[in-house]
Amino acid sequence: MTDRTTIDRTSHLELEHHEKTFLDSNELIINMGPQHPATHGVLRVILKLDGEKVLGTECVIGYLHRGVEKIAEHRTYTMFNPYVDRMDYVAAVSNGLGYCEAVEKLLNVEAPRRAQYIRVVLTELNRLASHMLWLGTHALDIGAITPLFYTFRDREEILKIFEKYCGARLTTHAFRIGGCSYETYDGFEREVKKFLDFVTPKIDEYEELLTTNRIWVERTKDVGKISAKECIALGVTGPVLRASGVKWDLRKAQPYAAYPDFDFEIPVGQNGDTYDRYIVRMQEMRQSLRIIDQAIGKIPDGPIMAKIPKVMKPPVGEIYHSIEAPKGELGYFIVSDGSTQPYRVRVRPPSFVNLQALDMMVRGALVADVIAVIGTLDIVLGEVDR
Amino acid sequence: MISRLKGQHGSGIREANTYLGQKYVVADSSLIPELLQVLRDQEHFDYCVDITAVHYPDREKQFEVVWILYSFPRNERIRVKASYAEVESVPSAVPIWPTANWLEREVFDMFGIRFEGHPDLKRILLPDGWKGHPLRKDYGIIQQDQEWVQINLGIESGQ
Amino acid sequence: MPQNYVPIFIFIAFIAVMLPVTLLAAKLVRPDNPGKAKLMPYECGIDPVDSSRGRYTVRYYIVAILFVVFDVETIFLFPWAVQFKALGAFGLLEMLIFLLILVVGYIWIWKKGALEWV
Amino acid sequence: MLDYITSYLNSDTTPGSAGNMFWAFVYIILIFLGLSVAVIAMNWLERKILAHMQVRLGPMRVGPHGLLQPIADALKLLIKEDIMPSQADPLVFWVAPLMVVITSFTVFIVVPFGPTHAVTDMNIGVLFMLGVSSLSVLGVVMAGWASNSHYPLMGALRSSAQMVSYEIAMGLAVVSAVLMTSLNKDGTGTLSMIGIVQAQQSQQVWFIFKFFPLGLIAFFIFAVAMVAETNRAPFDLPEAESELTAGFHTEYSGFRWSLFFLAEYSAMIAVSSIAVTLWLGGWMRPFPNALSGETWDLVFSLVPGLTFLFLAAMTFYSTARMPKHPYFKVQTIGLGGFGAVLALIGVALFVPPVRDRIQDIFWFSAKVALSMYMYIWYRGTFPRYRFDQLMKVGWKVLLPLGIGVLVLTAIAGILF
Repeated sequence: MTDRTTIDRTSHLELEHHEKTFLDSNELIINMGPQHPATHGVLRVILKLDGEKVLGTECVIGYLHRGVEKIAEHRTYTMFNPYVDRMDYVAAVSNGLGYCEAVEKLLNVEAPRRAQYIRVVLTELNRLASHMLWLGTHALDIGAITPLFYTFRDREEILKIFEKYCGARLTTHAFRIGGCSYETYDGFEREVKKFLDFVTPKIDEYEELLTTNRIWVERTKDVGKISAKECIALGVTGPVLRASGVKWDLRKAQPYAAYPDFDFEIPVGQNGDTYDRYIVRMQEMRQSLRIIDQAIGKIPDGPIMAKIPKVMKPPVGEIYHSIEAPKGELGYFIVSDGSTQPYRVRVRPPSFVNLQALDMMVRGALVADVIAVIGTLDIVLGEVDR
Repeated sequence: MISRLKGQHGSGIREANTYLGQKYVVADSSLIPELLQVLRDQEHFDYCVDITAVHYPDREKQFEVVWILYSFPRNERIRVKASYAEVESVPSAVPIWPTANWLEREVFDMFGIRFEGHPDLKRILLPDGWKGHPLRKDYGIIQQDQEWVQINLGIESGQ
Repeated sequence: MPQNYVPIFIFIAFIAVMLPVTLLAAKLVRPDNPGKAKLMPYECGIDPVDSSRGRYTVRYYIVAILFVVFDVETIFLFPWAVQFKALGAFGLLEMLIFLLILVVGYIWIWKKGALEWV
Repeated sequence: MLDYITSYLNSDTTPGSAGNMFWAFVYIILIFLGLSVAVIAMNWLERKILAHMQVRLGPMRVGPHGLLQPIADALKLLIKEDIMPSQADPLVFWVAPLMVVITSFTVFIVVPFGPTHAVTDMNIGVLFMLGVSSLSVLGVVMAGWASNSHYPLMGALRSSAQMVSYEIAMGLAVVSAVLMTSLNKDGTGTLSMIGIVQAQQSQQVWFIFKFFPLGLIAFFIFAVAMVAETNRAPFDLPEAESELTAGFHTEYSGFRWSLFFLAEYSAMIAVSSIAVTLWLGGWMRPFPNALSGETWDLVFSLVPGLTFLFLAAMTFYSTARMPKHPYFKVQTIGLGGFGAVLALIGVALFVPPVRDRIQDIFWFSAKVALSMYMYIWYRGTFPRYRFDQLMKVGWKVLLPLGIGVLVLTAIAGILF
């Protein structure tokens, strides 16, 4: 237990110090981002390089900071719901689920079974969409351009289902506090089933392109290694933690929504390198398909909204609720002062915490590995900066 | 566990309770570094989920800092809370959980709470020269550092 | 046959005239309004920290030196290859000795780690 | 004067060898135009083929099936503002793209499209090609250094190290091909490009199949090295978009940038031409020994015309499938016209005198086109190598392999 304190290799770049001797090669300081094709948005990474080798990095974030937590204090509980979609905009449904469940817990109500099943279906579809986007962009970062188009083609089908369900494709705002505000449309189950049949061979297709591709394996094996201990010490969660061999998924560890009803596995890796993370995410996509397949057949009948007051005034108190978002543990810490507006909403963003591990993972690696690791951490800057 | 903690630290634990099934401990601010260390080493709370703060301007000690911890072996969470006045600085948890680094920087950025012993305490989300700490209750929602915006962006208002 | 080489100069002259002419023609039709930010070196939207004209890591120079050694070796092989049949087994033997010396050097640099990058 | 011009027509050698500078100049202009058309066609084809590999359509708007897209792009680049960073070294910055283009174009002087279809036939043709094409690295380094910016500098350094490393493996592979040319009766090999193809003709075998699998391995080494030399995927590290944004030409824009583009594609065609000349039998038609005889000669001589007719048929099919809407009228007519031109070319290729003269060029181009298709295919399939892996492949795999193949070829040459 005690040796965890040894991991304190977190950014002290000391950019100002430049003591050079006559024979030293120049340590190159390069800004990667904010306007860079491979930093997934407006992440700025200051790289200290010796040739191609990375001596250290420092992340500069906040270019997309919108003060979501401040806004929450000035909106009612209901009004704040759409804002959470804008954080991790590729997994908006997960964000909404976390927030709605947190407020429901605070109000001490529970969403009806039917609503919970619909929530599970949509959240897992969203996990698929998020992982597909990750796969495409990650492969693009490593230089394989083709998977991007394949994954975007298939992600489109998920977005079509979202669009039909709630009218929006990306920032869905699919759930309401207390349940779902929309009943499923006619043929929802049939279309989801059709999508499952459509997408299963497609995932094999992605794997065919990459899993045994020699260059892909060479580029990802032993790149950005992180051990389970380091993951836990750095608070890294989600597929990154699981790829390091920790079988921990909030859907199993602290189940929420209707997840206890379903039978699924938690894929784990062993080495904690980029390749294992890739494999784990691919397996997760298959597990998601499994969950959706189980859920879609037995969505119970009944109401979709619980009885909740029109004006929500949760009792004084505070709650921390977290869910397994595609990126990791997404937590909401809500403090209520008994009024209609939350006194404080804190979002525990998985991307933000995971990004912290970047420096540790890329020290001593090459520039190309930095790109690969940023991709494999699967960050969304909207969530990092909030 | 709570009783064990109480036995060890006695009056330092102001309140230990559960609300909506979630455990929390309100501790005396002087007890914090010790308590966090004990929670990690003896009670196996090896994962620091989040560090955040809440601002209560009416209280004597304005800031309530919250540590949310999780234990992998026990599969349970606990929240540790302690109050600090504006002038006080909080002991940093970075030596205990490296993940606290950015989380504490964010708390510093948003609330202006200083963390003692943090390796690199500077703003993280807002630009370095920014004035004010936005998540304090006395910081208005549309308020911003006009001067900074003018100098760095060359526009009158960022809104 | 010297006349075989004359077209090289015709070709180079042709292209060397064509390209600047096109470049100048392009200059006539394209807009030109430079600005301070536009003329900054690109570094993802951030002002570069220091000049890029500094000393660089020595590994690239090692590669350059190794290249000279091995490329000269390849050049030596060409005349032998052209006269291969005429030189026969003796030529082959001599070339093998030459290659052997090089291969020893090659193994040495490999063992020395000059071909490693990290 | 007129005699001087017509006298060449009866000779059966290249204009350079005949010392006829007028025809040399004509050939130069033809090559220049042909290369420009080839680059334009490559641009369109690459985007189309890549698009279809990636379940999309590619350019569709400018002209029927985007046929005019490269021209539109060229025009756009011509009238685009040209930015030279204020801290750049103006002279070097200006010269670098010219350097790259000149070197990659000059190579084509010795490319033998047919026994007489080359500007000149140098007795050191192979060395000339290797030498000139490796000069282009100088232009790349100049471009990266002159920009005075970090990303171009890194791109330039990567590019120099990479090109230099693969140059060696390439050279060794070429030596083993040259060695094969000396395995004839008089025991003298040649470095002349035309001579090499003639050697394959007289030995009745493409060098890729000689001493199987040695020729094949040598060709493989060359094929890998040539992708690396031209900075194409999966070896496109000097311009790795996701790492260095655009590598050495980050600071280049507008027409100057298009020169790099032009150079890249013509360099691809150039190295493919070398590969075709050295291993794939140059202008020889397929199966020169297995399917020999008058009848087969006739059959193969009809292939060029049939190819064009097939392309024309495909174009007409697409024309018929164009949406029947007045909005598409011009495009439909344009596509039909394009098909008609192709058909006309196809028919013209059946005329015996044309057929005989064009055949060689056709087979050579077809082989080069195949190699270009491989380039596109690689790009659609492979992720990018990392720099250390790239160097490892160059120095620790291809170099020993090259030496080994060379030695084995030499031993085989003595024994058989």
